[in-house]
Amino acid sequence: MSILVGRETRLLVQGITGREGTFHAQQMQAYGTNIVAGMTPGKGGQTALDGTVPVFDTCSAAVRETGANTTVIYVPAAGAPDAIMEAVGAGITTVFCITEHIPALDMLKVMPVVQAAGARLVGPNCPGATSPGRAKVGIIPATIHREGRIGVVSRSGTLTYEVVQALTDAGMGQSTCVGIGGDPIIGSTFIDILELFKADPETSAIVLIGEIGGDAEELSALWKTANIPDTPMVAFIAGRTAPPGRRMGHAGAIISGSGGSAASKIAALEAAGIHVAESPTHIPRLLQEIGVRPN
Amino acid sequence: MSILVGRETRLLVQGITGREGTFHAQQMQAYGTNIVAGMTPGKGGQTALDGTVPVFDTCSAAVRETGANTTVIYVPAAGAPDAIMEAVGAGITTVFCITEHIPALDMLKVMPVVQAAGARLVGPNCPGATSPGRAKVGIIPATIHREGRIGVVSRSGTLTYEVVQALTDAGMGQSTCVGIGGDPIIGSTFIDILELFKADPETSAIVLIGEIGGDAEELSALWKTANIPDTPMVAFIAGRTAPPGRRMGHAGAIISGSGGSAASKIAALEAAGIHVAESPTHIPRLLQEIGVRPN
Amino acid sequence: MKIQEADAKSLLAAQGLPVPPWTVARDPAAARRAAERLFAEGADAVVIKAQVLVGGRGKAGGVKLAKDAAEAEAVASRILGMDIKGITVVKVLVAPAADIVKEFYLACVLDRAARRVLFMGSAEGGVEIEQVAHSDPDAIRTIHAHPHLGLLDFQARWLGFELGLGAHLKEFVAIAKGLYATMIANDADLVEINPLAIVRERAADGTVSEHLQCLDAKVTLDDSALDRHPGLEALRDLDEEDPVDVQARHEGLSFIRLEGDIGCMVNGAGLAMTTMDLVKRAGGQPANFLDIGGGAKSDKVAVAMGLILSDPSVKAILVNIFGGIARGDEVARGLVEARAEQKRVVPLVVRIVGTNADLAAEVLRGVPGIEAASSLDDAVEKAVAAAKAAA
Amino acid sequence: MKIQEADAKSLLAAQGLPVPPWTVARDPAAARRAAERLFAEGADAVVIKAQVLVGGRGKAGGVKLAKDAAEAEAVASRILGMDIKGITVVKVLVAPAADIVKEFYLACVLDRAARRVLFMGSAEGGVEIEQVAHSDPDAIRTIHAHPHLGLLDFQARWLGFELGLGAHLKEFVAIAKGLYATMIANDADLVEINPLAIVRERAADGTVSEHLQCLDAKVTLDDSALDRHPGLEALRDLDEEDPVDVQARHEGLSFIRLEGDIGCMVNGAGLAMTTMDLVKRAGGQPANFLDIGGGAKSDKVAVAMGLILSDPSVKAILVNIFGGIARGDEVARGLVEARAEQKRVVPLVVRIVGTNADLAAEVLRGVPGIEAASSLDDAVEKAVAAAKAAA
Repeated sequence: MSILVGRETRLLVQGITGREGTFHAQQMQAYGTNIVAGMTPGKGGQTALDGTVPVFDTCSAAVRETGANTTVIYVPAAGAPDAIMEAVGAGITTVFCITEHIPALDMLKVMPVVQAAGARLVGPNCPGATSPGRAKVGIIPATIHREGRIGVVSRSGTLTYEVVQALTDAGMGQSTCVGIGGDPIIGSTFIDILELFKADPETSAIVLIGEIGGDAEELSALWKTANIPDTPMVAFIAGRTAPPGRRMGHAGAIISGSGGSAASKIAALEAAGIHVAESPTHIPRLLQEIGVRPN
Repeated sequence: MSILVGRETRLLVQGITGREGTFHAQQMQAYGTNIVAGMTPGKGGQTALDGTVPVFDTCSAAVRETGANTTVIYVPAAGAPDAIMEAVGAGITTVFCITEHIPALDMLKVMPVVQAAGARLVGPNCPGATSPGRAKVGIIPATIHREGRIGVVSRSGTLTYEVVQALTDAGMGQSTCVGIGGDPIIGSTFIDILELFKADPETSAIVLIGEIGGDAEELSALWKTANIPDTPMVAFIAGRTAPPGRRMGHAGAIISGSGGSAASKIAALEAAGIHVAESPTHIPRLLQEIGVRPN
Repeated sequence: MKIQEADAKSLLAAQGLPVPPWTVARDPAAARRAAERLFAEGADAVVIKAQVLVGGRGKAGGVKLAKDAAEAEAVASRILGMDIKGITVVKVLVAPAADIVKEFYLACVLDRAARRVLFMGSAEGGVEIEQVAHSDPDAIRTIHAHPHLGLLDFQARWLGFELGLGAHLKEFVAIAKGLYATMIANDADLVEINPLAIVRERAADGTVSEHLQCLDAKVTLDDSALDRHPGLEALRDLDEEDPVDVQARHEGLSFIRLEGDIGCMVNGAGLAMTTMDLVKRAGGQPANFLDIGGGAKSDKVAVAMGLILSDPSVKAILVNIFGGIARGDEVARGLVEARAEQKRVVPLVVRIVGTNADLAAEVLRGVPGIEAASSLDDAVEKAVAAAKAAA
Repeated sequence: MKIQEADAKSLLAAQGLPVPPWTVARDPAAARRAAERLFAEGADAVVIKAQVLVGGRGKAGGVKLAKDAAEAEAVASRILGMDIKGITVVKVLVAPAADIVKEFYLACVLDRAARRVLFMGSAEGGVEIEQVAHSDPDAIRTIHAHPHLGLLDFQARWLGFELGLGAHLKEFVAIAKGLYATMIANDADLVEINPLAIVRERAADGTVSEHLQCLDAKVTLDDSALDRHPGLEALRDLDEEDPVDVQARHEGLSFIRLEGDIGCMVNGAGLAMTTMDLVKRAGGQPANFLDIGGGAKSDKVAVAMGLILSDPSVKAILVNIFGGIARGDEVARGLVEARAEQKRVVPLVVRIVGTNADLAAEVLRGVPGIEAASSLDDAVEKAVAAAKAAA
């Protein structure tokens, strides 16, 4: 098993002929991800990745011809909302949108279309997901992973790499690592991913990497108490020292009034019995303290 | 039992303070329909029907205060789409829209909102529904009915009355009589209503009254064969002699090209074993021929 | 409401769609002047097209090319006055003849069953879509617009690729979205471009390029929405409308003149059609379809009677009213008033049931020339007999 | 992006919302002239409001009434130059003082969790909504706009009735829908009117009437959407922006100046925050938040270094790069280039891991003044120590 991506993933790459799309498609394929199709309007009939992957003009043609069930989107912000809707319209059920700087109101319009199609969107502005040893979709570096049973979910990009590297260095492998993105409007929340981990028999502990802004961490804490009280879980929150009212890079990372502060999040997580690490490098030790062993 | 309306109906009347709304609310109440609330923005706090029915400014207040579960809309075309969305937004699950001349593109926008709310819309531009002896919602004259076991569904208004009167005159009572309306875009199709009749233990025969235009009768014939092959069913189709390309009153009643002709509908119905009457007055006799007895 | 090609083109052009220039001419001299302008602007030929609201004008000889202005005048004078399916041609459209590389069909239409706007495209343009649907259904590609977001970019691209318009994709996407915009802006039921064509254009410097152009257009408007588009009422072509239809519309009556001799006055569209059907079944010929609507008052009934009697072939009138919202006594009073005022007296068979039918019977009792009928079948038989007797 | 009250009012007025007239004055004389015009037009008093992008200007004394033009000038000269939460007031808004009957709060805002636009209204206007949320949460009424159809009429009516605005319902519905239109037209994250007020107006003939007016407005724009609204970039208030922030934005860097002495250069917002947090935890004080972004090239790194060093309080710099899209050697080269060009030399602690970390190590090997660090904790400790040593 694993969640979101795995051996059953048949991946379409939207924007495969662009600079980003080409580079990351190579990386994903090299990792062993089963890339079955690329898509760029007007480049249908060409091939990508040294002739191994057919390119289509439309998602529906790509799905029809290759049975793609998952897509990853590397198209610019102006076209990304349409790309998401095209993917779900073609019957793709798992969509990763890597694109950043998509206007929030565009995402408000896209979400009901995704939901009506019964699809799952991860992102936008997310690094994707890797199930170590199985498949990697997105832009997470391949080298940081180790196969194992810890599920990692994060709103961040490089901070996730830092944490995953720390886990791997400590011999603590991962089932799946998921970056959900730092934008205000995202397709999958912490809780959406936690639900998947709950249902995954190969995930036995969870690391949640949050940051200031919004209340996703607080809601996750409540959800953990109600749904997976016995699952070992450790968290990290970035932005303990961030000043209020300033957007810390991510559009979502802003403390407004009393809402969204690291203190509020840490208090909620600890109240749910989730240990909160003070540094990413402390996470492996905290996991060991609650009984999670290296593998 | 019965379908759509009955003793369990708790009716809200939207536009109760208008001329049409007042008149028909009186008629419905006189029939025994349980009218629990009226609604007209700006008239909240007043009462209607000689002080027996409270009037509210909003549907949500009406539902909260009275537990209304059904609504009938008598507001002008410009406000009717909004009235439908307000009703379903307030949690009402059965909506009858009597209003005529609602632009079709407005209805296209409204329908997904109705569906997302899990509600059922009958109409617009429909006469409503009566479950004889139980409740009457809409504008169908009270006098034509008789309690019984025949379900009547129709795209028409006065033609329905003609048919129902003929049934009543022949001693053949009805479970529920439903007018779905003659507009091109309507909330409930023949098949939607047939499904309800199928599930209603008190409906044992069905009369379907169609007319030229569209393919609803053809689809109903196919549905009957697949779903209720043994239910006695008689049909009538108006417009056998209508010239092609002219709109016969109803916006939906138009033969375009080879589509929508009475001949096509009659052929499909007969192929499904449904007898098609040549005159409304023949319907009782055809019903008796297939074993439906007066009650 | 149907509108003429020229008006349809105006609506498309207003949404930014590429429509070649055109002029409407009501006489051959005006057609000649229009042609002269087009030849002066570099046209190699012009096309003269009858402006009628019925299909099949090409087959009927209502669309012709002309190589010079004199020929344009001659062609126009042949087309003007022509009868096409009962309509006399009173105006022609004059446009440059396009150098067509390939023709396509593109339309958006209200899809009742799906409750969506349906886009239909075909690489077999220039012919009736019903014909393509019959001979080669697979040639028609369809997609539903999103009910709230409209035709999405990817849907437009998909349709373009399916039609083999990959080389003109950007133009095609703009046109397809423009079709939807035209539909929404005007509350249309149908917006059709046939043909949508790749045309070859030679620039002043001699370079040749290919573009998509909307060479013919058909738009049907939603009558229920005309109120909120006051400007569109002006596009109603009174040239082709029976003055009786115009009057009926102004009175809020739904009236269609037919070929027979039995005038029909009914409340409700379904019942009105049924009454016509029964007249025919009984061996009579209905002279009209007439739905006087739900809450018809006596004055409306009198107007309706006038409309029916304006047709000299009417030999008898059948009134069939099932009172619901409509009150029988109101209708009866209207009939008596109308009878009192009318010049021409034809037999009147009246059947009124439902709300206030008893009061109606009282009003009608003893009025000369009015024959009461009990049942619908009875009324139809009496009307048919009366018409035959009067013939 | 935050914009000033006056600009927010312009955006509202462009959507047809009722906003009283205003003038922005950058000196007391201009404020006096604006006040003179308003008094000539019949104002009984004017209000002078500091234009700053921080909240709480009222409490800080930045909003005052004036009864005549001379007082307006005096008030303006007191407010101009005032320091409000670290911002020096350089302009004031002059508007007629309204005769307020009752104040309300109305806003639409992006609701992340619900993925909808949330409308919030309260009959307790004129105060901070957070305060109302704390003291009397039931006083705030909320409703989500439809994600595709926007704020529906019935939703606007509902909100109006809930706020007790039944007597002004039509006005309220227009304003609420105008708020949504303002949000959509400008890709705003927040459109707030506080207070929305019933104001009493005396007409020339002495009759008194009551209307709704938008007396104050706050709009926040979505930075990700500024590209498609070229006109809105002009609303960015450079008066209140640190020139370093402006430069960072032009370079596509996410930079926030803080109070400390340890400059931070990190790739990724979450990791940049974490680095700051760890510096503080180790006893140091970060001088900035700086995210150089995903695919930073060497020239961008050099610019980032310049930004950090433009702050004279910076005593040491911590570079923390986790190569993914970013390639470690590119960053390393940028650091070496920057070091070569910079005038001021401060200790540089560098930790580069991930993609091409080995190449980066080679580039940095032997460059003077650069201290390599292996782990994040190690890098932070070294940077804090370096800053303390330099202090």
